Amino acid sequence: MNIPKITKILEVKNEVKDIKTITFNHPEGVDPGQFFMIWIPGVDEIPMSVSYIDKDVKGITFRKVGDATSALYKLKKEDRIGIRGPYGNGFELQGNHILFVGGGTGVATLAPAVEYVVKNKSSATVIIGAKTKNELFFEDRLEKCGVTILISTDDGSKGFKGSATDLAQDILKKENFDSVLTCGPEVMMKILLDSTTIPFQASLERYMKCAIGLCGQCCIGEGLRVCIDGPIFDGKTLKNIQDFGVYRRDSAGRKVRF
Amino acid sequence: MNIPKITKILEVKNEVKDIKTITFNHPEGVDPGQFFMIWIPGVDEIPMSVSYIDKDVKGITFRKVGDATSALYKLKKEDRIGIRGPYGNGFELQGNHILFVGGGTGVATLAPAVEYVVKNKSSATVIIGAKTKNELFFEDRLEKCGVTILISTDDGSKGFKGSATDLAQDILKKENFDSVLTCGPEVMMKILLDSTTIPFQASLERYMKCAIGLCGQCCIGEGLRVCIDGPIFDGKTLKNIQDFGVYRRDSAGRKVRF
Amino acid sequence: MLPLADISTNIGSLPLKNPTMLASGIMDEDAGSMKRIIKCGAGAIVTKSIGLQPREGYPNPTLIELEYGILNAMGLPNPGIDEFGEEILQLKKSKTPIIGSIYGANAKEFIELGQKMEDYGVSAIELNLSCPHAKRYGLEVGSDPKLIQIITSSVKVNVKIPVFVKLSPNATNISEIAKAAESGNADAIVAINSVKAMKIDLDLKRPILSNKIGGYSGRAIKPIGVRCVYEIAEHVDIPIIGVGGILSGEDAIEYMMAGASAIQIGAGVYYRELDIFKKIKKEIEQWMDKHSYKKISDIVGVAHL
Amino acid sequence: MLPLADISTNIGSLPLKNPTMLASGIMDEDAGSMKRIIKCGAGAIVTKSIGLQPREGYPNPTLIELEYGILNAMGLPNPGIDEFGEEILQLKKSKTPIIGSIYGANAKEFIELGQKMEDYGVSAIELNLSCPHAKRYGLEVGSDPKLIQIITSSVKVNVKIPVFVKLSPNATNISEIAKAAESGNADAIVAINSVKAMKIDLDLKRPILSNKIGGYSGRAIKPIGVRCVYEIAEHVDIPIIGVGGILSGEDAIEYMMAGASAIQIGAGVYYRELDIFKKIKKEIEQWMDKHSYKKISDIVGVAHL
Ligand SMILES: Cc1cc2nc3c(=O)[nH]c(=O)nc-3n(C[C@H](O)[C@H](O)[C@H](O)COP(=O)(O)OP(=O)(O)OC[C@H]3O[C@@H](n4cnc5c(N)ncnc54)[C@H](O)[C@@H]3O)c2cc1C
Ligand SMILES: Cc1cc2nc3c(=O)[nH]c(=O)nc-3n(C[C@H](O)[C@H](O)[C@H](O)COP(=O)(O)OP(=O)(O)OC[C@H]3O[C@@H](n4cnc5c(N)ncnc54)[C@H](O)[C@@H]3O)c2cc1C
Ligand SMILES: Cc1cc2nc3c(=O)[nH]c(=O)nc-3n(C[C@H](O)[C@H](O)[C@H](O)COP(=O)(O)O)c2cc1C
Ligand SMILES: Cc1cc2nc3c(=O)[nH]c(=O)nc-3n(C[C@H](O)[C@H](O)[C@H](O)COP(=O)(O)O)c2cc1C
Ligand code: FES
Ligand code: FES
Repeated sequence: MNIPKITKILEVKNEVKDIKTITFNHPEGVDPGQFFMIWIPGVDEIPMSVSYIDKDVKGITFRKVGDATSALYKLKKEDRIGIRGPYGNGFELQGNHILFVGGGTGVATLAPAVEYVVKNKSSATVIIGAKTKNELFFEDRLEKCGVTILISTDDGSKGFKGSATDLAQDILKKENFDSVLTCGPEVMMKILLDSTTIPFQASLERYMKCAIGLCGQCCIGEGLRVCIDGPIFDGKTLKNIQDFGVYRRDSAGRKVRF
Repeated sequence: MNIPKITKILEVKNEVKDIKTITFNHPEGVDPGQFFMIWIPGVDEIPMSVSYIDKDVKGITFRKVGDATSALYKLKKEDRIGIRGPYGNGFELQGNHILFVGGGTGVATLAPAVEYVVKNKSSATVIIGAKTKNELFFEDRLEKCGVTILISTDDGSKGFKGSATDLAQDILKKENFDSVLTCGPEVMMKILLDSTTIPFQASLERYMKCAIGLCGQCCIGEGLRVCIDGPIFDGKTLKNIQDFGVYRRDSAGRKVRF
Repeated sequence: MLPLADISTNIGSLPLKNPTMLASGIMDEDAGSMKRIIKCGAGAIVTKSIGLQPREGYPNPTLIELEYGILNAMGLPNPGIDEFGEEILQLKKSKTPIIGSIYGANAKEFIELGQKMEDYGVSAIELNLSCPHAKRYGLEVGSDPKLIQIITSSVKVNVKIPVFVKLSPNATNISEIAKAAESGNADAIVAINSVKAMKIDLDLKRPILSNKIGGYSGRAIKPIGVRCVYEIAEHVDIPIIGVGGILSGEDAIEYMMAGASAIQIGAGVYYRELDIFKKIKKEIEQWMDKHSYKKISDIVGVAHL
Repeated sequence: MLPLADISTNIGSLPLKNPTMLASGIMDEDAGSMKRIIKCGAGAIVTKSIGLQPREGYPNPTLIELEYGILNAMGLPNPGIDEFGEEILQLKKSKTPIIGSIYGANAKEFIELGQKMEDYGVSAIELNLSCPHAKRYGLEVGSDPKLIQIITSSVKVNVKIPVFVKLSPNATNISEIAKAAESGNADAIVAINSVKAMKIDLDLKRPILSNKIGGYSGRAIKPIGVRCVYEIAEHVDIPIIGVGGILSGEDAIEYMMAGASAIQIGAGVYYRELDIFKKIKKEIEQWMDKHSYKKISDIVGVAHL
């Protein structure tokens, strides 16, 4: 039933400044790319991608950006939150050699997919993009998987200087990948989509309320519900969606340009 | 679900004046002694014991006594009625030699039990009591079973002259039975109970509304619900029930003396 | 392991050994039935609603099961207050409180009924101002705050025992009506009676109940009842008794958190048998032990933030 | 085998190819979503309820699933009538009627909203006088018959397209309110909006919805909706559109027998996917063929004896 289940926070981990990971008991199966609705009682209920997938334990990794994430940021081990889900479709993980492009907290969404790909004997290259060195996280975790990691920072404080898309375009020219999977700022993902012809999947963020396909809050294009039909969409679908990379809708349903 | 299921009357059979049998499709199992709630649309819904038990077909046999039974009496093949049930506990059919004592339409309730007993290789004696010869029914049907049939009529127009209880008391003195099963006027059943010590079961009639144990309309003694805990009660239970043979309750819950 | 929790409760001045009560209209028209329910563990019994005159109720069908509840229009069958005395008198020795439910068309009728119930020895009176399907009675009386206040205060000044007022969810503003009852000096509010509803048979193209419209009870109405109790609790200070779709200990706890000091069980008797009272008591105890609650009053109303 | 039954219907002067409509509030806040529902077979679309100003709605949680239905308190989020024009204009070529749902605090607001909707090109207007949880709007306006009449007639004289009035079951006497709408010249009544209800989380001891109280929809409320439509049909002569817990063709038929000329589907979209419209259409056709009904009007209201 789609009603929050109250659970205690198992662990809180600081990743970098303003970014934390929270884990909780959740024995049901979850696919990489799916998300939960996290209820912070008295504050809000917000969507969060699964960032850790263990047998009985799942985790989310988030950046403090406003009311709800700040409240979540303050919570400690043993504090109670409500969880419903997992929701959404998750990534389709096929192909022998996959390029992941993560911008900002998008890396959190990609990480379980990277781990899955490696476990299934495919190889992966992961581009992690951030504004600056201090905002990079999950580098160690992904290194442990044995994938190739490429870093880009806007200010060049680490790795490639420039955007993750620039770096991706470079590498796509040099190497043959079976597909590109991306999560990050929508404008970045849109540029990436426009610059490649190989199979493409992007994870989208839209304002969510019901997360079960009823309220229509998260719809894009011709009634595609990001909460159910997404949050992962393939390149073909995205090319037909005018909204992609152009505008999202706020809580009132008004268009907001990126 | 306890909601009337609409069904078409398969056959209507005249038994004797004012008494008819109606059959209908009803593939679910029913035990002898159980009853249905029969909805005559626009008129009433009334309890009726099962009088015929076949694989897919069940039947009821009733006397025209008032509004609802008169309306039912007028219905023809293909007319629609609502059925819910079966309800109640049914008879416990154990022992090798059983005495059945039926008064009036009570014979209808007993008939399937007699047939069951014979089919299970026990033997039975059936006393059919009626006011007069013309009111006797089911004689042929039970004769075909191969049981001993004894008739009593109040006016002596056929068989023993007197009440079925008098006849039963006679035969109980002469023969050893494992148990007595009875259905008929409550005063008659009460006399029978008081005059025997062998295992005893009687089928009771009380005003019924819900038939699922909620409304309390049919209660006797200390909250025994005739619709669920009955309609069949054993001698031991009945001896502790002050109501038995003394009063019933009308639709308003008022006591009505027999 | 013995339960640690104390599940006794009070409805104002009326103490109950446990918070489970039998709701009006379920196996409570005769002394024998009520005795059986007492043995099944109920903390109190509310009688069938009784009027001045005997009433046969509506023709059958009067009750059917729906997917998620029970639909009934019994039509307030009852033997009338005079004949009902005999039943109550048989329960005189009961240690379990008997609460006499009454219905009437006006204050005068309610006063006479209340006084007779008091004479018979009941522990409290419940005014049924909320039957969803009886013409002239119940809801037709109970949706007017002014009338509610007058009836309540009239009964109050004429009897010494506590007076509870049972309300209907079929009202635009149930808390306004509860406030009217409180200002009429009611000792407690009982909420909710069943919800007006209908089932049509498609084959016969007609409503199944002979009265067409009935009252909906059972599981489906719990969220409506919890909301009513919550709303009422925000507006009155007298105790509330929660009713509607309570089938488990957790259902009971939910009503208590919304503001109920005790709860009543109707349709639950069908879904979980007569010993639902024992079952729910045990479930409440277990829940309280698990969550370290010591007494019922620690739960009542905690969901009001 | 091709269906024999003709399932086209009329809501007064508005013809529908089939009686299934999308209820207000479900995937109808933007043109793209409405286009998708049209492709799924809906006979008409009712938009999200739109007000004069943009509204963000309440914080989450705004919607949860209960055992037998959905509980929501979205808080009427909407982009405001001016920005919403762009969505409606994109649907101009649609052959499926679009019905603009509007909410306001008084007649003046409703008039302005109605006129703008008409300018955008909608086929009819639905006055949401029944939102169970929005302060100052909805139910608080819609439980006063006088106000309903004034608002309805004010909108009527200012627009040419049909005006429907959507009513709440959270009213003591829904047929009185329907009569008020009729006397205000409403072209049809829509019943019902969701039922006021609440769910409390026992672990956290608090109502789950941020607004505490929400509107209950889905299976559990069908018997309440059918009753409302039946009662209204006994008191008004204008067409009725049935809503509440419709998940199957038989549910739709039950509402029609109670008096509905068309039906709306809300929570059903969750339970039976977006193509519930196609599914229910087919189920209605099959039922009609099996029971030898030729057209919808042969079913409407037959359960009134
Ligand atoms: C499918 C999905 C997965 C996500 N996964 C992650 C993740 O793994 N890590 C992470 O840090 N963030 C993730 N987000 C974004 C996260 O939900 C927002 O950062 C969060 O809701 C902000 O809430 P706030 O109250 O702190 O901020 P606010 O100040 O309220 O808003 C900040 C931004 O968050 C958006 N937002 C607020 N509420 C919601 C909502 N209910 N649904 C969607 N967006 C909202 C606002 O539109 C605004 O753009 C995800 C979003 C979606 C849709
Ligand atoms: C378990 C049970 C099994 C029965 N089996 C049979 C049977 O096999 N054959 C048969 O002919 N009769 C049987 N009856 C009796 C039958 O139900 C009544 O004769 C019938 O209800 C009379 O209805 P009426 O409207 O025709 O008569 P009315 O004029 O209404 O009443 C005549 C008598 O029937 C009683 N009665 C009316 N309605 C009900 C009701 N809802 N429940 C119980 N009694 C009612 C009245 O109290 C009165 O004593 C049975 C009754 C019960 C309780
Ligand atoms: C068969 C039946 C009869 C009822 N009779 C009465 C009654 O006489 N007086 C009354 O106040 N409530 C009556 N009710 C309403 C219940 O007391 C209770 O308020 C309602 O059923 C909701 O509770 P539940 O969901 O636990 O059944 C009756 C309910 C049922 C099911
Ligand atoms: C998520 C959601 C949002 C709703 N928003 C509105 C609304 O804006 N305006 C309105 O008139 N009704 C609204 N409703 C009520 C529905 O239109 C409908 O009347 C109610 O849900 C009952 O129908 P159902 O059981 O088919 O869902 C909403 C219902 C839901 C579930
Ligand atoms: S969030 Fe409600 S439809 Fe996606
Ligand atoms: S008929 Fe209702 S309890 Fe037996």
